[in-house]
Amino acid sequence: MTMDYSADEIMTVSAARMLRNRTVCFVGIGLPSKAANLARLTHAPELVLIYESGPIGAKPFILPLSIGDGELCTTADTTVSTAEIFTFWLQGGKIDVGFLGAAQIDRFANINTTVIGDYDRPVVRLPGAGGAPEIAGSAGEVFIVLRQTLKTFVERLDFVTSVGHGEGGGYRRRNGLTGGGPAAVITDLGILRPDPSSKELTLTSIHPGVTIHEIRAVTGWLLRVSSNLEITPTPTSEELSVLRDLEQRTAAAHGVTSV
Amino acid sequence: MTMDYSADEIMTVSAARMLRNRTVCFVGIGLPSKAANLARLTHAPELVLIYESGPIGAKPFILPLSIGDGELCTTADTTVSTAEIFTFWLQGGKIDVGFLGAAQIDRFANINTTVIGDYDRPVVRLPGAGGAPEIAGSAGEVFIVLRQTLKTFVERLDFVTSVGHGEGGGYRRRNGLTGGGPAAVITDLGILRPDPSSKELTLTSIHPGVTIHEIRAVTGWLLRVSSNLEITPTPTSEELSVLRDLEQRTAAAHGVTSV
Amino acid sequence: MARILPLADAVAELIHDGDQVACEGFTHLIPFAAGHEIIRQQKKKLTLVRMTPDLIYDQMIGMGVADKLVFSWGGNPGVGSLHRLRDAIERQWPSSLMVEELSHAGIVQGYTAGAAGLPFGILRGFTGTDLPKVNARIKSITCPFTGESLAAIPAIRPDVAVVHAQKADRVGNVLVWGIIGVQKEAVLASKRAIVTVEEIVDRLDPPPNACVLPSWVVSAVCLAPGGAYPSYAQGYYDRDNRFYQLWDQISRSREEFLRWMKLNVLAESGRLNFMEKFSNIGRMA
Amino acid sequence: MARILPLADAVAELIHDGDQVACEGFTHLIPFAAGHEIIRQQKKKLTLVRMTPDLIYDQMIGMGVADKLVFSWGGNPGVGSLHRLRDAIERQWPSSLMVEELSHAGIVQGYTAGAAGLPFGILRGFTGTDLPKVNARIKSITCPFTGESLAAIPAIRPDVAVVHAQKADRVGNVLVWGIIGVQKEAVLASKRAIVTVEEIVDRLDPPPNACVLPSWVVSAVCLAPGGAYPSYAQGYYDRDNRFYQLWDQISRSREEFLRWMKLNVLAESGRLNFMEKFSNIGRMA
Repeated sequence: MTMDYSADEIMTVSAARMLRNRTVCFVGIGLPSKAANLARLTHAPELVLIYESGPIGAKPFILPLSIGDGELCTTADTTVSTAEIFTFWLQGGKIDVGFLGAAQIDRFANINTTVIGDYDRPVVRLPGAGGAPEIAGSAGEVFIVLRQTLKTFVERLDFVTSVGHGEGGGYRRRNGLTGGGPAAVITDLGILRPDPSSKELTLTSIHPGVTIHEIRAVTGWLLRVSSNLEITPTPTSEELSVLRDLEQRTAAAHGVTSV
Repeated sequence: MTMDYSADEIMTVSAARMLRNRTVCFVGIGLPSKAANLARLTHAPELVLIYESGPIGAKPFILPLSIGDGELCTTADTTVSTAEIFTFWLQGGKIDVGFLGAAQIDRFANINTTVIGDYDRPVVRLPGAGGAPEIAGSAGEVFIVLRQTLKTFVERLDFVTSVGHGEGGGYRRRNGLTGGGPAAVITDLGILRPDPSSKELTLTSIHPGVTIHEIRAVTGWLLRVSSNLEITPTPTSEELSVLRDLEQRTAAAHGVTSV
Repeated sequence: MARILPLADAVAELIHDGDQVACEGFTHLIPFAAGHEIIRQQKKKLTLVRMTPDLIYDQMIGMGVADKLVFSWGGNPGVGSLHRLRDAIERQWPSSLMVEELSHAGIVQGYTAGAAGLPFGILRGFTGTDLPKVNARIKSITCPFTGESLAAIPAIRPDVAVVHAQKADRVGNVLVWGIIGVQKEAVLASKRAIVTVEEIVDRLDPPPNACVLPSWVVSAVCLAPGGAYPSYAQGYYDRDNRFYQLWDQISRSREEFLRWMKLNVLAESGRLNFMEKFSNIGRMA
Repeated sequence: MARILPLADAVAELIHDGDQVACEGFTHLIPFAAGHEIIRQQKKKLTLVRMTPDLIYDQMIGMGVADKLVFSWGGNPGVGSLHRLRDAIERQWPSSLMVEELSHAGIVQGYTAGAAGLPFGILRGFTGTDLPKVNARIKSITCPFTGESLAAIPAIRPDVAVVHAQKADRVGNVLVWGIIGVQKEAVLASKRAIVTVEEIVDRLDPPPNACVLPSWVVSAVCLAPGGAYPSYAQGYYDRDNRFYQLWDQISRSREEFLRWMKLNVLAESGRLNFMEKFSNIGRMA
């Protein structure tokens, strides 16, 4: 049996599938948090979720609206200070996977969450760095989830908030970045992975019904396509029903549909 | 009414009297701990005692044998990690008074607790630095309590473990030491204070019945004597009875007389 | 030792125009009551420091108390932008706002160095990012053992820390629990500290190794039940996520913002009326 | 994720000759049972790290498992010297012992840097002392903002941390409380970690913000009731201060020391018999 699903749903499900069971995941709020909790509620029940506000091993029943909802603390194995989260757990190398969103991304999976336009006279002032630069620097690997548009997939970032693969292959090692950097970017249209040597993002999986032409049309550079391009498996009915239940519970609790 | 008292008792009572109420005292084990608790049980009921093992605001009913007895934790306002004690509380400048013992002391109140003899081939290997170097460096002021003998009051330390006034006046400021350094050395014979300008230890108070000649005979350098030399007030009967009760409770609990 | 003071007195006495003020709280325990009091007293030219400036900083900035912001993430968590913050940065309304920007890990090191009596803190951070280009206070330092280059951040030492906590005892010892953020670091890094609390009790009875701020590192303890609302106080009331969403509407226009502030913050009993609309706080206020 | 293992298996598998091993515990929760197992298995050439080497390190050094000691205070707390440690340093018995010496604050920075993934830590320390003359790993570093000189200590990253705790759950999450020392820092700084516990329970139910070591930073959890004895485990049994005093006599002569070790550590059921002499442990063992 297959169910209908939306572009956002296959994005979330595909992101969730990236997370292996028994790994330790540092979760950003919004799409990453939704995908990570979907993973925990489906194939990865022992996934360890760490939120920058302090909870270690959070198991929220509804999605948090903020990065520090009480639900995260009461369901966690323990809650430490935010200072400790960043020093001992993230910088200390205890995080397998960092899970981030972005406002802009470039071909080497560098990220902007700071400003659109000039820094001193911005068109749009975005929230800023938060925990992202050090998650991108120190996590064992990084997954990025965002919707793919010409505004988000840009030739040149307005501001480099967090480094992915910098200027390409070898950049991270040369610059002493301890984590492995972005391993995949999951969008509403497909999945992009860095080329093993050049580190340029390459389309490796395309969601059913999406064309390469459509994806290239919303990518701000000439997107490379893998010679082994796959079609993303459709969400299973179990994945969709768990996701929808989670969203409904969350909407009922917060009085809104989740982000 | 006056009671008979021992040389150790007037030393402990005199040391206890140094501590003002409502100050925050970082307490070394042994004589300093006994004097600090005597102060808390007499004239300074709101004295805050911090032990390097982690207890903040400890109010032990019996003297701890070790620096980390359970009695310290269960009576404290809270117990933090030893790491936090040294970073946020001591180095962070939250300590008014550091209270130390010593194996050797010199005329500028520098301290040795490391070795007697050569470092690489010691005659006696002492326990070492512990928390003393940074207590001596960072506490607002420092009191040192030890018995006065030719072995302890030496012309030249075998090893400088913790700095008092270094080479004399101005040394601490020149070398960026944030705390005020030793303000008094309390012994079984008298009380020595650094000269305001030269910082050389000067006998400012002599215990009743002790002569200057006796003190000089057990000091490894020509001890200066204040022109305003005072006679130490004798312990009151209240001080002595509180001290003896404390020692008796402690002996009963530990099965020994306390140090 | 902390004094137990009315909040208005503590703010009047301890926060001066031009001070660097850190109202901390990581989503949980945000000191809204204290922030509203700062607005009511029309403090000026403050440098506001905080990892996660949210609604209360949006309100303070919109009402013109600040001329500088030191921060690492400024948004309405889970909702979107802070419109008053953006208006100040993008269009200098009500006045221009200097910005000094770090990452969370950078601010953590700044507070930690401040609390630890060090002039700077070190971290693995900022490599390859544009943040050092726009913040001259991010420098680098070389490890004397390995030769590695690390980021160095100067200590943050606010004049005043303002935090909210669950409870204090009658001598002013404070117990904080749940998501504790960087409140302890901020308090220990600051010259003065104001702590608002849900209740003042005879005995704290903290669990072992709890986050306790001893009375002698706190300047003033102020009773402010519901003082974190519309943020939350674990064990007392939940976060009012609906208000965080509503704020997105209120704050979009300058006029609607000013109207709301007059009614709910500046007016006599404004904050009380605001809180009383919400039953879970109303019971406690 | 931690495996629940018999202590003998964990020591055999996880501690290798030549390893740097940190058995931590600040008076409280000293891992005596694990130390005795290390002696029984005749590990060799270990570098032992610890802020406060006490009786268990005295025993390990006297039995020849170590060729180096990194420490900041080595004594029998409240009693006096560690005679086996002194015999090793002063008279090279049973063999010579290299010593690398810091202060408490220095070791704190070493562990903290190790846990934080930094190559070094900084502190205000050692100015004017002789410690940098005898320990080349104490260096200085200049603040890039103020020009102040500070001490720098390289990260301590033991191969194995060994600690004792009150309890673990069945997946290996560990709860430590009371005087927690630097155990968390030591575990997080180390490549592997062995945790002995008083009991293994279905649910930890830690208080808020407790010191919990998640299962996934621990290699092995070993059930060892009374495992801290003659040190103590808050909530389980008190410190046996009398034994600490008795040790001063036992350890003064090499012969008496060896006799005691044979009887109470090396012999089959030696440790059990030793603990059973003491009623407060006997009930639990």
